[in-house]
Amino acid sequence: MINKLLGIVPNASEHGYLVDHFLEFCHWFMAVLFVGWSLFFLYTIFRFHRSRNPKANYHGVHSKASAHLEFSVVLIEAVLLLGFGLPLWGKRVTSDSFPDAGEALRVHAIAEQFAWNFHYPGPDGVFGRQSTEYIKVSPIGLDPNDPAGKDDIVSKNELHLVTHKATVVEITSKDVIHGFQLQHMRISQDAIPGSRIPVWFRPTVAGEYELICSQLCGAGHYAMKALTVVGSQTEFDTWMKEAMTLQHPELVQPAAAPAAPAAQ
Amino acid sequence: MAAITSPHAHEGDAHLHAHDDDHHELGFWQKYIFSTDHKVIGIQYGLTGLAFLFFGFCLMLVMRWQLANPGQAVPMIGGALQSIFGTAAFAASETGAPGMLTADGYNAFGAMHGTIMVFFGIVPIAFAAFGNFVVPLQIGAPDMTFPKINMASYWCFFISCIFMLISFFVPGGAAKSGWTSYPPLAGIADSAFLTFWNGQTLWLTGMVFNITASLLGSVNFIATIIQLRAPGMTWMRLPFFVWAQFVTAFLLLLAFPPLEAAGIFQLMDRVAGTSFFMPTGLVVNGNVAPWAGGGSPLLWQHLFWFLAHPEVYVLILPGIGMVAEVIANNTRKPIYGYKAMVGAIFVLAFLSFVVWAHHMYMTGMGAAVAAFFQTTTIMISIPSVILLTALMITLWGGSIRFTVPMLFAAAFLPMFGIGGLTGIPLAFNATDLYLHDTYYVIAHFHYVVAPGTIFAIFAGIYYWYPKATGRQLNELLGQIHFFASLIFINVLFMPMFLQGMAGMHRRWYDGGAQYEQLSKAVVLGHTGLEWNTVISTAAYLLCLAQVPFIFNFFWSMKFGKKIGRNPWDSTTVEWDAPSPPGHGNFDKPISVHRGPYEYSVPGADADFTPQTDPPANSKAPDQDANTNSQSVEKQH
Amino acid sequence: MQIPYEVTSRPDTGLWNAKLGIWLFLASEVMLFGGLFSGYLFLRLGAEDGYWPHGLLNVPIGTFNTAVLIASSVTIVLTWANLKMRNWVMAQRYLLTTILCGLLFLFIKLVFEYPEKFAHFGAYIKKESTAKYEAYLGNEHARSNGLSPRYEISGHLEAVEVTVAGDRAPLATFAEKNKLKLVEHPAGGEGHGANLIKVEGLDHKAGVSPAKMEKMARIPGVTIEKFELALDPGNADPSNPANDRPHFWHQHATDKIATIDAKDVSWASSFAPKHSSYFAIYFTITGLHGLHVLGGVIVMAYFYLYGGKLYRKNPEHQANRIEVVGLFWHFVDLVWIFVFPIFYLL
Amino acid sequence: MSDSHAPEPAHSAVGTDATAAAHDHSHDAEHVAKHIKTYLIVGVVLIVLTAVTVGLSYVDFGSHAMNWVVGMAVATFKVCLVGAIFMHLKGERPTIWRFLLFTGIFVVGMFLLTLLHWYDPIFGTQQAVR
Ligand code: HEA
Ligand code: HEA
Ligand code: CUA
Ligand SMILES: [Cu+2]
Repeated sequence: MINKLLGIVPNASEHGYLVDHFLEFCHWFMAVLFVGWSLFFLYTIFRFHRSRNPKANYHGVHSKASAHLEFSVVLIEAVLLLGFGLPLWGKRVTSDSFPDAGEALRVHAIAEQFAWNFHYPGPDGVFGRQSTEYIKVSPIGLDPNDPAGKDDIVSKNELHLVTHKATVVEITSKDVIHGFQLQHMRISQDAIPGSRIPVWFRPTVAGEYELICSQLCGAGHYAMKALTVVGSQTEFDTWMKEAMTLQHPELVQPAAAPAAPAAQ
Repeated sequence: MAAITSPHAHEGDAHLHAHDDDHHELGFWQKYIFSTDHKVIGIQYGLTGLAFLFFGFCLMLVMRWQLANPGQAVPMIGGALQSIFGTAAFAASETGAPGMLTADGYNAFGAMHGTIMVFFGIVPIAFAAFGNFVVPLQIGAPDMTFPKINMASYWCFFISCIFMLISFFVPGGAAKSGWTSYPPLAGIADSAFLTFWNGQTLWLTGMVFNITASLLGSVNFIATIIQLRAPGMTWMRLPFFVWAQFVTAFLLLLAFPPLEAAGIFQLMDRVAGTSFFMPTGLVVNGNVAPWAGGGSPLLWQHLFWFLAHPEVYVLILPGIGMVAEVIANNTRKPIYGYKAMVGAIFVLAFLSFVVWAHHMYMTGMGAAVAAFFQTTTIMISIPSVILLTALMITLWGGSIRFTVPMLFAAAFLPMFGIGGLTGIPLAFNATDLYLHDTYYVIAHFHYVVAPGTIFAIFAGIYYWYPKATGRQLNELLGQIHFFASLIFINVLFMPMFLQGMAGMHRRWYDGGAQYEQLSKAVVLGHTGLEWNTVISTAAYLLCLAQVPFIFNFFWSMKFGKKIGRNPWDSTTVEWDAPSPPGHGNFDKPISVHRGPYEYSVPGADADFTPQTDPPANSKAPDQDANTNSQSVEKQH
Repeated sequence: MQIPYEVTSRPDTGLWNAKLGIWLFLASEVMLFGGLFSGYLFLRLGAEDGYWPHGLLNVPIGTFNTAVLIASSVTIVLTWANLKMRNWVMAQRYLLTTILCGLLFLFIKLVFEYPEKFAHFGAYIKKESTAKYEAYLGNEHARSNGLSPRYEISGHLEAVEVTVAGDRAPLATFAEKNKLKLVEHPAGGEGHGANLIKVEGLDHKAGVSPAKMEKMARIPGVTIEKFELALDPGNADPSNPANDRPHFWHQHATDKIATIDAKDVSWASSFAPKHSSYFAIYFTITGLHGLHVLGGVIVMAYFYLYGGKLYRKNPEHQANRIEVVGLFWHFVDLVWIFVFPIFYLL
Repeated sequence: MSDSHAPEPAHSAVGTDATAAAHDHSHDAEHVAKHIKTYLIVGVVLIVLTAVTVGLSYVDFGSHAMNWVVGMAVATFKVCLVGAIFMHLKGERPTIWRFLLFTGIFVVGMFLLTLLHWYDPIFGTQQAVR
């Protein structure tokens, strides 16, 4: 409720509602504290204004109320931490939380100044080898001699996903640190050059979303976004096929061959 | 000066030290510029800091124009800005008007706003200026322990200021990788320009000087507080402000050096071509980058945040200290839970060294490490709650007089409350992944530093100005300044929470015009984008609200109401010195007989009993000083 | 005005000001070097197997320098003791010895250690090309003996072979200016036709200094194709078990020449800071340590030259000053005690 | 010890630094003279330990990590000697010990936490291409 009031963007992933609930909880907790404290504060500065209370009380408050209050703050924070904070993150990053290799759609996201490259393994399901040697040949340095890479798809600033299908995105960067943030999916992970870090989620709502670069990466940072298209498996397959025709016409069934020149 | 007997007369060595410089007037240079007097140095720090605070604000005003009106030239002063900062920062807009902030210019201004506000504005004022001016007076010392090092500290700081300022005018402009200077971005930034003569390298060099200045200062502060307390000034009789400064000095002393190390690493990366922060296989602009590789960009982040988290408490603790002084004085009663508060700041300081990675939640942190940092981060909010609660309960039963310092100090409480509370959703990994690097974070920390620390600083300025100048600031102008600032600063920062929730990210040159989702989300009748205009307008008005203050500040130096030693009927020792205090501070020996906040002592004649009043004249208990000091020696 | 407790101790804390001050300063120095050492650990543990070199520094010289610093630590504490006993002449002698030890330390570093590194050359072989250079890397041997793989070939850069696109004149001028010899490649060079030029030093001993090589590579049109190195013993005879562990005595480059294709190299340079994380952190830490030594020497020299006046007035004050600079000096020694094993030995 | 009272009478009587020093001095000098031998012995021990460190680094302790541990153990011992004897930490005032203790904790914390982060990444994180 508070979240809505504050204008949170709608959630479109399976785990996202957990994050939202948690955030909601935090906001209620903060609101209660703040309102309580403010009422006390306003009453006090009114009641003990010099004109109403000319002589201060040297001994001040003796009640234990503040200790109780502090204790309950500690308690609620402990609940937030142990009940939500720790388990939620555990469910995002540990080995048993990740979807099985066979089940998931796997994508590599390779950031650069100022664009996102997405790398799909293609029909064989194996990612081709990458090396900086081939960086002039392919934007992600795909090794042209590696058979596994012959059918790989590379798309720029366009990420296609399937509803209700677990997705693992492995995120890295070619140059500086970028941030992979899909706010509707409640997903965020820095793209750090030198390491390849996986995140996983399961989109639930079909639609088009904006992928935000969440780390300052230079002059073009503000405009470094990518389109995320979430659709059904068939829609995804159609797109995949189109991409295949464009990028690897030689691999596409002869039947489709006449279409290829038109597409180019 | 001959008449002024040091409180430590038994220590003075007539043969060695009774130098003639006490008898004849020092020259202008030694008195005002290269002075070793802590009060002069404090004022130097203060004026430099205020100037930078204002400068940092002006940078932000230009940026706010761009955020609200992307792509439009800054009106009126656009041409001037262009000729001052060059066309790299200010290009012509589409309509041809000169002075449109460029993306690089925006990033440079943003990075410098952060750097200047934190390291050249707040720390010099809240820590160095007030610490220098007030602490020795409050503990009854004649000066700092190392006056020459104190002077060196200021001049080191001054050099760092020069570096930062000239960096605006070198090819490519000032540093533009955020105040956090994350490599590899910072490592490759400006590398097309001369090795030394570029924004990022000058930033690093400036920071190394700034850090050195802070280290010299903090050694001095700690030594002064330990060694130069007047007779009878036991640990538990220290005003809370002194405690806050003591702890702050330790934070600076121990947290800054790792950043210095990191700064040296980054300088090596830029100047000697090393790859401390450069991983293997970097590709920049389609070319393999000229580094051997093998480094790690995360190393910088660890070393940076190892400083920068304690640094945020450096920003707030002196503020809380000043607020405590002002509140005690204006409620006319002792601070509630003094000992708990002292304990709380020690816990806060200790914990602040082990929470830094909460700024790095999105760097790929596993469950165990994340659990550790989430837990410590939540734990650190508890001492803050204790501090704020104690200050609020102090109000209860008081006889509150709303002088201008008190207005600012009172407003500090809820403002810091908002800032602190919104730190909580950031403290959890799972919620931070939604909020990270959005304007929610921007609003969070501005609430603690702007209406938080800046208000505390204003409270401090209005409170101690009479001691420094012998004159009081004008009340009416002060009230105008307060109410206008309070209103506009809230209109300025409150909508940022909404923007953040709606997905508006920080460091966006066009204020999010690129993003559909931001213009889709309507909050309280405005889209995320439209709030930009509201915020920017509030920022200009906030600037306007400072005019009465700036006028008051200079006008009152000459024409303010003259006051005596103790205009606020205060208990602490600094009010026993003349206003302004002379060289050597006190004109009579100081000895302390009671705690810092003996206001409205039952049975006393006045509603305040100064710490220096001998016990015979009052029925105030000369508390069990011996046991007191012993227990502190042990616990601290 | 007089600051209290400059010379005598404050009764309740038992400290005089400068002593407290220097210890606070040292605490911050601990954090500074702590930051540097944590950088070292981070880089070292993060380094891939085979990318952290061993035995590249000169151990006997390092050991000697360690002993020099330890000796100076003894002499500075004796300076202080003699001042306490009011024995000015002896104190001055010890102080002078300390200063000389400090200078000797710096001299050795700057004359025998650093320059040697800038003259040496090493090339990291790309992982996929290591098999080609097995004769120099000996990874078979390493694997069967459970040792880390080797990717670097190092030695004395004798010559480089370059190709020039277009005008050769700039290269010729460069060679003349830098005392280099251009030799047309005898065999014409496979795949490069007659275009391959060999650049040599005027004599065998000089070779091509790595710095000159880098400058040459920046001449427009010039591409480095091959490096010819006189190999270090470890690369000359990599499967000899005697070369499995670093040697105590410094080993000179052998006469065995290896030719390495530039396209197989991922990174090549002199042993300058930019060469690898190892040299980066080595030069940074030892450089900063050296600056501390220099700072200590300057302060001690000041006390040596101008301390007499203060001593006559208040000997205790002078003893305190020496104690303070002594504490700093011991700290510098203490840092070196860690630096020495982690860079030279382990 | 208490600092709550104005200067203790005994001290005030001493008067000046110079005389105070003189007073301390005779007592101090004897004290110091006794230590000179210790300093020399420690110096020799340190040099011997340096040789030992060098020697040990050529001994195979089974793994490189073990050599590390041994080397660091000797170095730490040397550092303790320097600290305790040369820097008079043995018997130093508690004030100094206290903040050195915290400094130590923070340094160790910085080492450990930084490394922990390095060794506890999100499941499946790899180093990218070399
Ligand atoms: C003075 C500065 C200051 C202070 C005190 C704090 C205090 C806190 N901060 Fe904040 N923080 C910053 C300055 C500060 N911060 C800055 C500058 C950044 C961004 C840096 C950057 O990325 O550029 C940041 C960022 C930041 C992040 C990273 C967010 C991100 O990048 O994604 C996190 C995450 O945990 C965080 C948490 C906290 C917490 C838990 C506290 C806690 O200590 C707060 C505890 C306080 C309370 C819980 C309030 C208690 C009091 C009351 C409730 C009384 C109420 C009174 C009335 C109503 C009258 N902060
Ligand atoms: C202490 C720190 C501090 C302070 C006080 C402020 C104060 C303000 N800040 Fe900022 N800010 C930062 C630290 C601070 N900031 C940091 C660290 C960042 C991140 C940078 C980055 O991304 O790297 C940031 C970023 C930041 C942004 C985000 C930019 C972006 O991400 O694109 C914005 C946007 O509105 C902003 C606005 C403001 C405003 C309007 C104020 C106002 O509150 C200013 C109010 C100022 C005054 C009221 C000045 C009063 C002074 C005087 C009156 C002087 C008088 C002089 C004499 C008497 C001589 N700040
Ligand atoms: Cu990429 Cu910001
Ligand atoms: Cu923080």
